[in-house]
Amino acid sequence: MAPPSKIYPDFAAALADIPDGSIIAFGGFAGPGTPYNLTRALLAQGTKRLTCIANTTGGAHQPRMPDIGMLVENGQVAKVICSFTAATRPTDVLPFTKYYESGEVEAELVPQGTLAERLRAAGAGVPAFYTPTAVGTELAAGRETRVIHGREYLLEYALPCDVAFVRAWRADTAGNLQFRLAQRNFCPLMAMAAKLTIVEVEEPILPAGAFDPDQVHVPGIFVQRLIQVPPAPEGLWTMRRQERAR
Amino acid sequence: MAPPSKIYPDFAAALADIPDGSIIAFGGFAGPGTPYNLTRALLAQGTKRLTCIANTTGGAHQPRMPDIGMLVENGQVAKVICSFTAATRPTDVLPFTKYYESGEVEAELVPQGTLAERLRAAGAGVPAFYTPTAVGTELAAGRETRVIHGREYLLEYALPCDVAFVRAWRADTAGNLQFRLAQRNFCPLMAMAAKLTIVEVEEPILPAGAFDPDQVHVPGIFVQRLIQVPPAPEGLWTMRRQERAR
Amino acid sequence: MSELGWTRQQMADRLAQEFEEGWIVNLGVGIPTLCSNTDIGGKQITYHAENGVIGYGPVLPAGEEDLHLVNAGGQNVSLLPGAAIVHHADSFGIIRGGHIDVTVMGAYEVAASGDFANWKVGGAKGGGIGGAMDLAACAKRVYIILEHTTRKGEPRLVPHCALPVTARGVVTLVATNLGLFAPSGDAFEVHELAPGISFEHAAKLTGAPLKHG
Amino acid sequence: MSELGWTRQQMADRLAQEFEEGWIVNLGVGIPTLCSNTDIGGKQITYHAENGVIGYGPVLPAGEEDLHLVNAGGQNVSLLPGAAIVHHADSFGIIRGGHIDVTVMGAYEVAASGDFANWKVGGAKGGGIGGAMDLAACAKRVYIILEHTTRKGEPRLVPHCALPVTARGVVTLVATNLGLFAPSGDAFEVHELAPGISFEHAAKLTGAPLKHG
Repeated sequence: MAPPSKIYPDFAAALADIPDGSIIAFGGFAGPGTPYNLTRALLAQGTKRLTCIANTTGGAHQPRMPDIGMLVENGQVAKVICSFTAATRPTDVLPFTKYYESGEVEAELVPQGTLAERLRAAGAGVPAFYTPTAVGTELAAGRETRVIHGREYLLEYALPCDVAFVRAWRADTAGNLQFRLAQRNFCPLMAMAAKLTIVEVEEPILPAGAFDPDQVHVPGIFVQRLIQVPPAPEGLWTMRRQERAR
Repeated sequence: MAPPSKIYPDFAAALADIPDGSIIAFGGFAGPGTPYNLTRALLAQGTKRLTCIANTTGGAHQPRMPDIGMLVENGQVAKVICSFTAATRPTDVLPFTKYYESGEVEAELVPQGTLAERLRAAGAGVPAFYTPTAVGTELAAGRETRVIHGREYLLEYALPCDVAFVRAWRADTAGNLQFRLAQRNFCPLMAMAAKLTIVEVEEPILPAGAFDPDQVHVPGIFVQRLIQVPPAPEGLWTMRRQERAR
Repeated sequence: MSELGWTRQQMADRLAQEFEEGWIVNLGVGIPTLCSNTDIGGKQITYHAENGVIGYGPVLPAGEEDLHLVNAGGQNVSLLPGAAIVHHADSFGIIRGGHIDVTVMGAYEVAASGDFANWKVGGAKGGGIGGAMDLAACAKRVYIILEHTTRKGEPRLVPHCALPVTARGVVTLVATNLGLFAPSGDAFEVHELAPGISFEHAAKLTGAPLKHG
Repeated sequence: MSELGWTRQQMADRLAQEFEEGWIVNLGVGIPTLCSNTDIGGKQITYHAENGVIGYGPVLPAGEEDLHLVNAGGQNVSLLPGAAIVHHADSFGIIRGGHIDVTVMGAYEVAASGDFANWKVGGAKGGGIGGAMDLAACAKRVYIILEHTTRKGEPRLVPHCALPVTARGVVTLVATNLGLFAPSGDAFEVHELAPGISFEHAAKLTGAPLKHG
């Protein structure tokens, strides 16, 4: 009896059973590792009341690619957990920001390292931890802190998710993943934190055994579904950024 | 001006400045990754009042290799922090155990996953975290616990160390490390947790740039000193275990 | 047939039949490691070891070992296609994060409540925990393999553990030389008896009440 | 000479001279990224970006970029020999663990107390924190590069931050177009003035007292 294959024929099939109200983490940082094709399929599917976890909601640059901001614009998002609810330059405006300012969508603003560590904690079975980050700031107001060896720390909780969307460079049929350079970013953490990890893969999927076991970035036990990104224009690929959106 | 080299000519030179009273973490798990040559040099140096952190104190198998048990026998150790203060089989007796039972050396017995996570926390600037491990056991008696989402967890603190001794397969002059297979175990965590990481390296040390940056297990920023293991019999190599020590 | 019941390998073989397709399985030192020698048909099982080896296979014969590769018991194992290596914190992240479908461990005692003890013997100052407490607290299922009695003939399946416990209320299945048993609160339920073992014989050697399953 | 003082690149160049041999340096978005273009002689500096890129070099010209490789500002950078990649949790482990020798960031305001603000503008509901709070709280040193005044001419070096702070009491060195300054509790000490900038001119454009260094 052969085990069920992890390879899905297309993006729509890979996320057809994601219900309304799901918590979805989106990999990627400034381009590399961002699951553009999965996000586009989720836009088409129209799944509602999502909680989206990512570093940013996107949309600050041209060409604009499928992003969480578009899911918000499409009325699919209840809440976003991210490290930017506004752009770093006050003169830029993220598409997301106006929905947040108007109260149409909730947001939880989390320092980037705390976001990464909360995801890692969720995957690693650590329910809560202390961090020095954000102590003494508005983000710590009214929250539990603790002095350890003379320094004040903030209590932070794990951030588990239902689904992770990530983009990898290569995968094998066992679900083992390799990322190339800055692609890695949040992707391994999200794969570990999620019950269901769906991966868009750039290169043709290799047979199990093709990877050196020492050079696997995410073990296949954390990966449930794989889809190879088709060639452009059908598949979406990372593009060079040209300018900032205004 | 060339930066100072990380390559040391021999083991004695690499640890000559380790003072009495240091906290030293020793990599390795059931053989692979164990820094036999560094441990032998530390025995020769005679550094005193050490706190030794490792999975085990060694000595359960033949041929016996330089281990923490020998440092204890040599009167160099004040305290051990490990996941075995006795062997798993009650019929085996670790060399260390009698020193511990007689009170000549202190010990802190820590579940293996908690030990690994405490080391990782130290390197990652997390001063404390919660874990479900050991709740309801003798190890949790009198200690702080916390109920999170209905489950009880134990508070654990980071375990920083002064020095890490690890063994790697390959290294480059920038200090980047690669481990082979089961060599990896605690080694990356200890390298991150220590102020000074000293590595015995099996293969000839490569020029910076020789590694694919995607395939580095410990970035060189965590590694201060490298020594290539000389061929046997001068250098100590992992050997096949033949039988248990009685 | 003897009243000794199953051999050590038979105990492991029987318990391994309970593994389901796709499970991630952690095998403890001693009898549990024998499970990876068991033929369980076409089921795909991923064996995980505490030292971060994911997807290992049978122990290799002398001369064919790779000295860089050991399982949690220090045995030189093989790797199956699709194997991956992680460091110890990630390996216990897999354990603590609830990603292990079953951990199979040895023990000194198992209680009808599902408590068990396997890290410290009576009167000792020290103990050997290794990864047992993490696995016991966090794996989805905890199975135990042990001889039904001590060498002196005293029962190891007991109403309450006398030794310091490894975790409480977690054991759901126990394989001994006499059969397969499930802790059920105040008794052990018989799931299966080894060939030649009567219920009465098993009950006599069990410290807690025994029930028909 | 003009009273504008240094250009953006000159501010970055001047601050980069403070980096010491072997330092691990994190450069924030904006003017700080210009530091990696600076020639600082033979000193070996390792540039770290929040996304886990360790050991990057100058930004690559159009056509030579690798689209899989960006720094924290999304610029397509090059890698130097000895580079290594880690994931985001390990990258912030490096930051939070105190392994960054200096972080150089932009800011809206810096206070004489060493507080600074760079994540939220007045009246906004949202903000852009990114890695700034982790870096500010945990790097061994926090250096700030910013224009000495706002476009309206209001001082950015102030007695107390009016905007929500990123971290408190952490800034030890500030480069502006007017010079190099160090917060010293209730004042800023002048370490150096840009060519053509007088102490009196700098004092007039500084919101907190200015002292000779």
